[in-house]
Amino acid sequence: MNLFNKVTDYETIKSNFFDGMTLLFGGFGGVGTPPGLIDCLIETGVKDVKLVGNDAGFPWIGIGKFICLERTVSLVASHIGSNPIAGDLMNQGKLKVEFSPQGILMERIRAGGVGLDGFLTQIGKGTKLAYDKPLIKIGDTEYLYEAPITGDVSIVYAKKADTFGNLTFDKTARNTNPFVAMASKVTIVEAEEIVPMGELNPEEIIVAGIYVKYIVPSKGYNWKWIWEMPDKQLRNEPPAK
Amino acid sequence: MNLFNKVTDYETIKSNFFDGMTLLFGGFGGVGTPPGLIDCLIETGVKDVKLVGNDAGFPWIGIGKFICLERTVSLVASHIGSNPIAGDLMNQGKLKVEFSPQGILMERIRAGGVGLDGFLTQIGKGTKLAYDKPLIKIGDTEYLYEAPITGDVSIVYAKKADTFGNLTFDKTARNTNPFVAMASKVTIVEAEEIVPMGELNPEEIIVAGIYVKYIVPSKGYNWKWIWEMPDKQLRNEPPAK
Amino acid sequence: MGDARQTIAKRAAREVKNGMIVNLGIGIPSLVPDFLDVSLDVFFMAENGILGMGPTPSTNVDGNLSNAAGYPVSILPGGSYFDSATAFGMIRRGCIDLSILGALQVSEQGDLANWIVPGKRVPGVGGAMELAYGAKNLIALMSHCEKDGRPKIVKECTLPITTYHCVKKIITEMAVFIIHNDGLILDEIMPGLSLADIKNHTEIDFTISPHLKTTA
Amino acid sequence: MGDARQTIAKRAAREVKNGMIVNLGIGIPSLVPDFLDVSLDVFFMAENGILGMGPTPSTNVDGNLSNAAGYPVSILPGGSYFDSATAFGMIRRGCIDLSILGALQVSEQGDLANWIVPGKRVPGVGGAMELAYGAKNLIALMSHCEKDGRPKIVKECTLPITTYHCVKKIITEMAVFIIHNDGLILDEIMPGLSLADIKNHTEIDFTISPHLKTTA
Repeated sequence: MNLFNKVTDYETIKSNFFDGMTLLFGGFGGVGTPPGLIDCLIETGVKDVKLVGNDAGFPWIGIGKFICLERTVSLVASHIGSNPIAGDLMNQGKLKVEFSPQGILMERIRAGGVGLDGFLTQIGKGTKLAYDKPLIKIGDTEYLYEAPITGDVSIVYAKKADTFGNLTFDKTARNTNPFVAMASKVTIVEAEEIVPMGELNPEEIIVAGIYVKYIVPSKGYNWKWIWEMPDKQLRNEPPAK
Repeated sequence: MNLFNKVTDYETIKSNFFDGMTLLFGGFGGVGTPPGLIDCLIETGVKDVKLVGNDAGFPWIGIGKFICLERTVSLVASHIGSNPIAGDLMNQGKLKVEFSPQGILMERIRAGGVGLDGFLTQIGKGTKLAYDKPLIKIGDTEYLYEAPITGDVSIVYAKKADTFGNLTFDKTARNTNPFVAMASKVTIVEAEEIVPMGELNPEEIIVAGIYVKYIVPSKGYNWKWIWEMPDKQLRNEPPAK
Repeated sequence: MGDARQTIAKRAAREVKNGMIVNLGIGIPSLVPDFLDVSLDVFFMAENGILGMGPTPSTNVDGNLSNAAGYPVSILPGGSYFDSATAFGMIRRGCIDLSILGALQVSEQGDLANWIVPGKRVPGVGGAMELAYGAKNLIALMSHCEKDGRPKIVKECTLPITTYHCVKKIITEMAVFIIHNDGLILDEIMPGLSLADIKNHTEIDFTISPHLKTTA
Repeated sequence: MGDARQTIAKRAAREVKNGMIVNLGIGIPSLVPDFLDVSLDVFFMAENGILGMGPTPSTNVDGNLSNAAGYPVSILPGGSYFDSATAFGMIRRGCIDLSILGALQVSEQGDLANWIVPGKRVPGVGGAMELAYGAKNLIALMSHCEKDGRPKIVKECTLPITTYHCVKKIITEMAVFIIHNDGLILDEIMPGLSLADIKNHTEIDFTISPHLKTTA
C-alpha cells in the first residue's frame, strides 16, 4: 500500500509549522518529547506559537529548548517547575501560562482527539485553576466544564512506526503521546524505527495510523537527562555547548 | 506477590451477583462476552438485573441467553436487533430498553471507569434518543449531557490474565471489554489463559490489574456463532439442545 | 429486491476511491466489497474495533475476528485492533472518509431515518448516529420505494430521525441523487430507465443535474 | 531540614501496608521507599504511566523508563505501562489506596495548598488535584513550620488551595496529626519531643488523641 506511505524528512515537514499555530507536543518532563522535531521546529523560526502539553520541560530538554527562545505566546500545561526560564518569562509577562490539573489536561486533549465536546468534573472546583470555566449544575451538584483541546499540529515520539503511521511506544515515553497524536489537524511522528506495514502486531498498536500524517526517522535524544548532569547547580542551566 | 493472586472459581464468584444489581457486560454481538460467566450468572438465579452493554446478543449467544430468561428489568444498549426475544419483551413491557448511540454508550462507560462526571456531545441532539437528557449551552451551542455509567459488577472476557489481573484481549473480542472492566465496583474476568505475574509484556497489557477483583479460567465459547448455523431459519431461534 | 440490492451495491462501490478509510453499515452496504476494484488500496474499519479488514477467510475461521455484524473477516497488513471507544473516537473525529449506510427514509434536506420502525422493527441505532455525525461523506443506500410503493425519499421523514442534515448522496436501484443545500438533485439514472420513470416513482420535487448521466 | 526530611519519610513509610497501590509525590514523599519494609508487596504507580515501579537501576539506566519526576526507575513483574490519561483514570477512579504528597500548608479542615507561592515559586499543580480527589487516603508531608517559624498547619490556608477537605493525616518532623471532622487531632509525637514542644510550635488548637503515643 504505497499510498499509505507517510515517511518523509525534516526539511519537508517544516512547512507545516506556521506563526501563531497551536502546537500540541507529546512528552512528560521531556521524556517522550521528539528531540528531532523540537530542533526542526526551532530551525523554522516560527513565532507566536500557542503550546499545549504536560509541562515546560527543562531549559535544555524537550519543549523547554523552544520555550527559552521567547517565540511562544501561551502555554497550557500542568506545571512549569522544571523550567525556571518559563517561570521567569511568565512573571515578566512574556508568556501566558494556563495551568491545568494534569489528568484534566490529558482528558481535554483526549476529548479533542476523539471528537467529544468537553466534559464535567469537580476537580479544581473553587480553586484558582477554575479560571472562568463555566459551572454546570446537574442535579444538585455543580461541575466545572472542561473544553476539548485540538491543535493545528501535534508532534509525537514513537518507538516504532509502520509506513501507515501505526505506532508503538517505549515504556514511560508513551505518556501523553497517544492522545496528543489524535488531537491535531496535522500529526507528525518522530519514530525510533520505521518498519513496513504488516511488521507490527495488530494487537500491540497503540495509535492507529489513521491519525498520522507524516513520519520522520529519529536520531535519538540529543540532550542530557537531569540525572546525567554532574552537578546539581548545573541542572537549572543548559549544559555547555 | 501472592497477595495479588485474584484467581478463583465459578462457585466462589457467584456471591457477587445479587438481585437488582447493575451488571455491565463486555462483548459486541456476543463476541467477547464471557460464556462461562454468563452461565454462572444464569445459575445463580438472580433477578431484576439492570444490564448495560453494547447489544442484546443473540437468543443463544452472549448476554442474550440471560435476557431470554426474563430476569432483566432494564437494558441500556445501542441495539437489540440480533435478539428478537429482547424486542418482544420490550414490546410486551417486560423489559425497559434505553437505546444509546453506540460510541456514546462506550464513552459513558469509559467516563464511569475513569472517574469523570459525564460529557457533552451534539450526537443525538433533537432525536428521540435524547430522552430527557439535559441540554447544556456552551457559547452559542447546545449540547446533550451524557452521564457516566458505573455498575455493581462487570463481567469481562480476556485472552490472557496474569494473577494480578493484567489483561490482554483477542482481536475484535477486545471491543467493549477494556472500559467495561474499569467501570464497576467488582470486575470479574473470564480468561482463556491465566499466567504468572511477569509473563505478560508490560507494553502489551491493555487493562491494568488494578481494576480486576476476580479471575476465572474460561472453557471457551459454548455457543454456535450465527455464521456456523446451517439454516438461516434457525438463526432467530436457539439451536436444539 | 435481490437484483436491486446488487444494483445499488455495485453503484455504491464506485464511490470508494483509492486511499480511503471506509465504514460499511449492515444490509446493502455489506455487499459493496463484492463489487470493489481489487487494485484499490482501501482500509475498511468497523465499530467493534478493527481497521484494515480483509475478506472472509475460507479456512481457520476465527469467531474472535469479526466485523461489526459478527461475521468473520481477516486483517490486512497494516491493520490494527482497538477497543470500541477508540473506534468511535476515530468516527467522531472525522477519520472516516466515507460511510455507506442503509436507510429507511431520507429527506430532501439529508435527514436520515434508519434505526426504528415504531411498533414493528426495533433494531436500535447502533453506531449510525456517530457515523452520520463524523464521517466526511455519508451515502445512503436503499430501495427507491417501499414494497407497497410508498416513497422512501421524502420531504420530511415520518420515521424517527437518526441524524439531521447528514446524507450527501442517495443511491437506489433507480437513480443517484445528490443532496444539496437547495434540495435534491438527480445526478444519475440507472440503465434502462427514463427520467419519466424516476419522476413517476419519486414523490417530491427534484432538480436535474446539468451533468445528468446514465449510470455506467 | 536534612534530618527532618528523613524523619518524616521514615514515619510515612509505616503508612504503606501490604497489598497497597501507592502514589508518591515529589520532594519528601520520594524518600519514602528508602525506609520501606522490603517484605511488603506494594505497587507504586506514577502519573506518567507506570504501575509496579521498582528501584533505580544501577546499570542499563534507560531515559525512557522513569517516574513522574523524570528519574530512572525499573519495573516489577506484573507491572504495566499505559498513557497518562489512563494513569489519571486510575487515580480519579479511586484505584490508589494511598497518596503521599508534599505540602506547603494544610488547614485544620484538611485543605491542601501545595502548588504555588504567588510571585515566588510557580511549580504548577501537576497531578496533585486529581490525587487529592481520587486517592482513598491522602497523607501530607511537610516541615512543621516555615524556616522563619511561621506555621504551615493553619486555620485557613493563605496560599492558593489545591483541593479542599482532602488531607487525612499530616506528618511533620515533630508530630503526626489526624484530620477529623471536628478538627485536628494530635496522634503521635516524635521521639525526644514533649507535648509542650508541639503546642509551642503549632499555632492552631488541636485535641489530643486518647491513644497519643511517641512515634516508634
